[in-house]
Amino acid sequence: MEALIPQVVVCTDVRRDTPDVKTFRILTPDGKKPFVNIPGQCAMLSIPGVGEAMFSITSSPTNKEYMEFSIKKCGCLTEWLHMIEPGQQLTIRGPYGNGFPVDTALKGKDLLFIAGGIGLAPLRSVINYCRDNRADYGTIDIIYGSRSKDDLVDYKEIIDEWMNTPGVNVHLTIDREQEVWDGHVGFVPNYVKELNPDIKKTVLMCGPPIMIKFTLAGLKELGFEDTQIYTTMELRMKCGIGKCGRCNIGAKYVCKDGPVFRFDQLDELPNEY
Amino acid sequence: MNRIGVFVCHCGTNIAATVDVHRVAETLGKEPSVVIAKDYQYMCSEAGQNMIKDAIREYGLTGLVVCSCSPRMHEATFRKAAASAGLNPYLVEIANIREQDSWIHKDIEEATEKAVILGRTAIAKVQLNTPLTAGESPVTKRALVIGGGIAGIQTALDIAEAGFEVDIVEKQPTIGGKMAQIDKTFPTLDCAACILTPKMVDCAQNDKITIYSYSEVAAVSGFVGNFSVKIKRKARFVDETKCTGCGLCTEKCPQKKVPNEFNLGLDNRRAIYIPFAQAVPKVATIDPDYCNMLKNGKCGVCAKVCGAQAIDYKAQDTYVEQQYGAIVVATGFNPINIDAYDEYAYSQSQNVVTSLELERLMNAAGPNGGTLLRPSDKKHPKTIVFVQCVGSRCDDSRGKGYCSKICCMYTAKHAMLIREKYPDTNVYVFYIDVRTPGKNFDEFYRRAVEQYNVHYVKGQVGKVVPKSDGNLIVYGSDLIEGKRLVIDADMVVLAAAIEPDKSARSIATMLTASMDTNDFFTEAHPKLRPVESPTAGIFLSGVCQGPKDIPETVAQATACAGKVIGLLVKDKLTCNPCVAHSDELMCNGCSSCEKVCPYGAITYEEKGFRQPDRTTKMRRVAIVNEAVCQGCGACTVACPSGAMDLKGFANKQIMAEVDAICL
Amino acid sequence: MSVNNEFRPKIVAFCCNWCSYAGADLAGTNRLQYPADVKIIRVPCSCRVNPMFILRAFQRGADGVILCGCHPGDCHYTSGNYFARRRMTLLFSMLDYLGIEKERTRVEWVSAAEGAKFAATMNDFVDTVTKLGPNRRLEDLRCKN
Amino acid sequence: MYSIKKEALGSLLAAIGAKRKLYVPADNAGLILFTPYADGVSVNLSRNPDVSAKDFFFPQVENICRFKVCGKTVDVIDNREKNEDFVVFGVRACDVKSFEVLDNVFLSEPVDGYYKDRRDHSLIVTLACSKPLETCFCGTFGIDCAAPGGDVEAYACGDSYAFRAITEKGEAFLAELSLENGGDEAVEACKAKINEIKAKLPLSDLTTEGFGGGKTKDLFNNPKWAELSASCLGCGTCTFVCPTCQCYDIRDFDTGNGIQRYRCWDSCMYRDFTKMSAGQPRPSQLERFRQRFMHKLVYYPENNNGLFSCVGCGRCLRKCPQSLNIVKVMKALREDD
Amino acid sequence: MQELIKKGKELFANGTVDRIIGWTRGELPYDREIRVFRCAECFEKDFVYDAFCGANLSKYLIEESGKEGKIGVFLKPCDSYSFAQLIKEHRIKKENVYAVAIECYGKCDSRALADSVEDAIYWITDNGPELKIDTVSGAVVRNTYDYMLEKCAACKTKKHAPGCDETIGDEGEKVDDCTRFDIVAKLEAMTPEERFAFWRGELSRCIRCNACRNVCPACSCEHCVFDNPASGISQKAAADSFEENNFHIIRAFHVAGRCTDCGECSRVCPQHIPLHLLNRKFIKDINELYGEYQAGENPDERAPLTNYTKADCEPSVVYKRGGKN
Repeated sequence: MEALIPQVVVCTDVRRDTPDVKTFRILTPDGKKPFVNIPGQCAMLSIPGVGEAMFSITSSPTNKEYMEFSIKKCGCLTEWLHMIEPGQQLTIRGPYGNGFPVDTALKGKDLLFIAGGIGLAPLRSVINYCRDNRADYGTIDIIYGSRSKDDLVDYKEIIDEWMNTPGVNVHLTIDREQEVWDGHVGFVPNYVKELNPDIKKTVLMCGPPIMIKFTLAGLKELGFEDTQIYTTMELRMKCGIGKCGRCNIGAKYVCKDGPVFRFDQLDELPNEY
Repeated sequence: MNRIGVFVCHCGTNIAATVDVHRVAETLGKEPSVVIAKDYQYMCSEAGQNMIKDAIREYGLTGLVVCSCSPRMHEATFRKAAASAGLNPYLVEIANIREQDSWIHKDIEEATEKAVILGRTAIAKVQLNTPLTAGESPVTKRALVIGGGIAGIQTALDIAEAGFEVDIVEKQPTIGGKMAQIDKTFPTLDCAACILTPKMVDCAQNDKITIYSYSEVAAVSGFVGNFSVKIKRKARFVDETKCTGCGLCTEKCPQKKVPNEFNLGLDNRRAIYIPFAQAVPKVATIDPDYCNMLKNGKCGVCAKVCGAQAIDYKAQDTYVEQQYGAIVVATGFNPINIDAYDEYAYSQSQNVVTSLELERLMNAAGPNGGTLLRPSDKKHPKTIVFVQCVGSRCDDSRGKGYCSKICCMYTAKHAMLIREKYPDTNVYVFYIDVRTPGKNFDEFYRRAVEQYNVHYVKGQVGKVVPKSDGNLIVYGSDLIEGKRLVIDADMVVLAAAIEPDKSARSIATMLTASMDTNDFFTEAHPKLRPVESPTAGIFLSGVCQGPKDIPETVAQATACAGKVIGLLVKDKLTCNPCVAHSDELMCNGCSSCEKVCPYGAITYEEKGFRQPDRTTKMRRVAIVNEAVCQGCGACTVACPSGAMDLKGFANKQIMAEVDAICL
Repeated sequence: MSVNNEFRPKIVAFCCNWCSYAGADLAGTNRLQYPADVKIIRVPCSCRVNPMFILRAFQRGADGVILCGCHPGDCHYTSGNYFARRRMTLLFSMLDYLGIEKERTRVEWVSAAEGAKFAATMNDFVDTVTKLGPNRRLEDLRCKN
Repeated sequence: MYSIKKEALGSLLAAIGAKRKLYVPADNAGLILFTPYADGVSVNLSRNPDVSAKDFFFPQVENICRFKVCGKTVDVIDNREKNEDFVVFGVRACDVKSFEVLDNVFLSEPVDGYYKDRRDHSLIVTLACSKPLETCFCGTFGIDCAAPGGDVEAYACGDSYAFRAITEKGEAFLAELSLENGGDEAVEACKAKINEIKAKLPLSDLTTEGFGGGKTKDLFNNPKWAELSASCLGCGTCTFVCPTCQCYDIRDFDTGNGIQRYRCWDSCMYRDFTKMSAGQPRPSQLERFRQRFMHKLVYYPENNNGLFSCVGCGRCLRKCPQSLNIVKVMKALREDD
Repeated sequence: MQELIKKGKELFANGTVDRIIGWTRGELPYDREIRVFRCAECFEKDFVYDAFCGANLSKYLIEESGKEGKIGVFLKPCDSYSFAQLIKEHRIKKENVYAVAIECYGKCDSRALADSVEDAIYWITDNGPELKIDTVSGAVVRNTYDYMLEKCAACKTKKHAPGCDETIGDEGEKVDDCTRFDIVAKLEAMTPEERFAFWRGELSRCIRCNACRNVCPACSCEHCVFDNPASGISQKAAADSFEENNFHIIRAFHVAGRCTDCGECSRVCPQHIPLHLLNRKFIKDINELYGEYQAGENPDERAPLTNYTKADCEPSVVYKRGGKN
């Protein structure tokens, strides 16, 4: 199979998560998952004529029925995607990237997930993977924040499933007070400090750059090492196969060597992201 | 996803006879974004419109295509229907399958195929339509009239009559304009002053009218309904509120050698003066170029004699800022400078005069108190030669290409008046053609020829040679008789062409109103909108738009007032939403768009843009005033970067139409 | 040539809303026939027509493009057609310079009252383009298969 | 080793061209471009062609696939062009090296089938550079222009051309042509002469010292980048003439009867190259300019066992509108030490 | 050149400018780079003005004049028109630029010169009418005038556009016997088939590197239409003959009436496409149809495409005009 020729898939379900995030369920025309993947990997979705773009696979590999993508409306292609209806065929190619080391470095560890806004999308597949292989991991803490209650992606799943999984602690926060909200209010970096997590945990983090910056500083203050913290990058990936020349940070290609990096690896790279 | 509804009209058999409307609806129904496609006998009927409205509500349509007659016919109808069902009216497109399809083709197959393509084209466009809302802007209920001649006076009076405030700006010390200098009017021969001066007085007394005499427009900004105008009030060194117009100062002023411009320099006035007896406002003005006090501080006579203590040598130019909803241009005309016509010896002999000078020479208030005497030696002229078309219908750079329109008639008037008052005078008129279209005009001209025995000579004057005794030898040719004429004349009168006042050009620039190559203001449409400038809110009155006689001027002035009133009675103006829009991220600020905008709708602004490196860069960008833009789209093509686009006819939309047609 | 007998050109006509589009309507009202190969795009003024639209039409397979506007001096917006006239003159001259058949492009001034002229113009233009045959020199091969 | 007289080159090319598609360097508007061989083509072997040979394997534009969209359904059709065997004649040592550089990118996993197919169908006849120019610095990267490699090596020696097969494919190719043996001595003489000239080239002393894998930290934040990039226009000339630049873009074109997805050359010098809806990691020409040279001199060697992705062909020296080039960058960055 | 250096130092010394943009030696004997000099010393040391300084500095002033301080620039006659045109289009902030008009007697086409020599060049001595070229196998001599840039061989004027702050040397005159339209006229006289073949031959070499656009002072758009995906044309490598034609037609059209004929497009084209022939066609048409017009010459004059007269010719003039059919 030629790497650049995509396969056709059908979007079987579209669900609105937040005012600007929708989750798309994707299957091959004969009802199968398009391919097998590792949590944290990406795939190239495309609407022919509109363009191609890379998205994190949001569903867990343990989900054998379908694949899901949570996508925020922020550009030309995503605007189109937000307009499609179930039954629409798209094309996909992938999976791309390294994914999180769920079967190696993370195995047996206490995990701390930190996410902001749509940054939950790539982590969601890891969280669900870990929940489905609960015995392989230690405690799971999830700190997730967004602008408002409406902007929390997968709110229903978080409440109904994650919070009811033994050994999983979910800490939600929103940026500003809201009448319908009786939970924590405040920015993620501050909340992380308030919660003062055990520094033996391994951190998986994803969110807007500004959140990453302050949370990272906060974690280091608490005593975390770079080698304990993973993040996943979002740079312009075009071909997905490390050839088109766009997504490199220094000598590393995000689409091939990433998108998951440990912070000590990132430290080695030039500051061009 | 777009949800388009397609409705195909039978128009009885008008469409259905040549176009297979079912097939059109069926085919278009299969287009990806179309959710409903129907055909019906008369889409414009109430039932048809209800069908559309129901579909909009039921299917949540995001766009509507009606395949029917020309959009010029029923676009408004279907837009209204859409709006009443909650769909933005600008999300409606019409495919013209009647005038441009069923009526011009006979072959059903061919016509049906074309109808489908036209339908697809409309679908392609409507998918890219964006909801548009007509904007509104308030109207300042005050008008400005630039120029206080008969045109400006009439327009101002009519607007004031309707109850709106009007300001007249006149650059001379008095209103009245050219008509005030004229003696009698054709074809009735009634006295110009007798019919003009009451109107001047009306202006002065009307509490809705403010006259800014001895003033000029200095700057204009804003747009239709919301102009802001800066008026420069030139220092007249006499307090208008105190001066009683007694005229004592003008008698006592020692500076007597100032050419009197009201009499075209044929006599002199003082350095402090009132242009003429019926001037409005009747206030003295000091001419700073001649006043000894102002020039070297030695005199002060007028201040001494003024009982009202109105003289103020220290006066300065002042400025008034005022808001207007509409601006009327009534800047009028002047005879052209005929110095270049050396063959007529105008600059060599005092006895060669222009028609307007003759007007003053014959006027009771003129230099000779109404007796016609020739300037050089104050003798009664016995032979007078009139030369027509001096600078009119001229094909070289000395004159104008157009006909000045009024000369034939005023020359007939002059000839007749002279023959009437001095029957012993021989009067010759050299003409190219005599043009007398107008009520009672030809009768008037024939009276001059038949009753008053004026010698009309079809032909041209080749040369006028002054003699030492002040007489003039006129060499001419008679084309009808085919002979050369040599006339020993006492006076020669030249019918000089008229041209727009020199100030008109700068005013047009300030108003962004367009002018033709002769500096006459262009009208919005030569036939259908003759009193409006293409620039919204600017109206044209009188000769500034083109040569006219007095009745025409007054007619246009009143028409113009009607248009102004029509604007001022509105509280708000609705703007055409299909206007140009500049994407400031793409705009270079190069000014190409501004140059092709006929309405002056585009201005520029320095704006800060955030750069990727988080600094701010200042850039000049175009801003379209949506209230002024009429949506022609000239700017969209002039723009090299593609920043300028036209709502409703966007680049993308037209390209989509092209694609759909060529598919 | 038998090929040419079957060849039906694709013609795009850009018509000014205020004159030629109405002229086309009048042609319809008077039942004056012209070939169905002509498809009209309504524009607010001839000055709205960007050279890019014309090239786009050729790219997509048009065989001829005609632009109709108000007679010089009669522009609804006073000056639009004067600008259009200069732009199109230069564009057509450039196309000719590149060796693209100049007969494939045309500008005509047709007023709202000239239905007959509109029909006659279209008949003539379709005729000319039919004789030229399909547009080859400014085609985009990708659009052909 | 085989040898032919110079005059016989025409008939040799004709013989090759009769069997396979053949490309030769030929005159075109003052340039030398690889041109399909045909009667009347003016073959010019005097210097390295102006545009690199990468176009044969990584063409400016190529179709990836076509989509047929009908309503909500999408069909994917692989409509790439079928390749036939072809011969490129007169490729120089630098361009031959560039194929290795490109191979490392396109033939690494996942293999780019479009590229591979073209490589497989090609046969490269190289030509030793008798007269390297002032813009040449292939020696800097360990390339010997007197031993160009490829499938078959050719030498212009005096009044004859000598050919030597390097690969089996080349051997078979030469065997087909039934040439006369000989020319070994002439080639040695020719090589000696080339080496003599090489030593005199103005750029002969340029070395890669200070560059290579692992040098990111040393070079990335060098203040010189700002001045070096100041007059860069951001055009893509250097990248398009470069034999090793391989950035590409994938775009869709709506043909009206299907969506054509194609790949075309792209350039890291373009300002929207890395622009995305989420941001722009290389916002100014400085970052873009730096990326190009860092890639050639540091990133690529780091990922490819020290192989530089510059082959010293000198085309960017010849073609840059504002006389910027990699040599200047290398020298400037080194000055600091 | 000494005069220029003296002037530059003086401008630094009296505080007129805080930097000067000019030419400097590049890597190769005939390379001239563009540099912004920030001090009198480095200016004196590195500034060069000679037969190889063909590059037009005007376009850099768009960016530079937006910065703080005042920049000095030396303008050759043809560059001064670009400069004046950019001021007219409000792209250059004149108040931040001190422009010195300098003489030019034609610049050398360094590529053609280098290609005329078979061996590697390591030094060139400019002896006015002669260039002495030292190569690895000895010296050769070339006549300077045989290797002029096309734009210089067909120079239109040695006179500067108005708007420079001072002039060094004597102001030149327009070139009376300018030959710049000769080839355009020759093309016009061909049949459409010949013209089509000619342009296909030229434009098919285009690799869409965008050097012509990026160097062009008239192509100063913040965002080029061709970088807009909505333009419907590939931003990069031209996919087929249509795109090659389309890009060059639209580019020429967009600069029509604004192009000063500075010749940079042809100078920089790596594929030797005579792009100036497209621009000159527009200039020639404009001159013939709408009266002589030189972009940048008159700051108040309207550009031909943003102007009109009622008596303009009809587009049908194209059908009637010259050329064989």
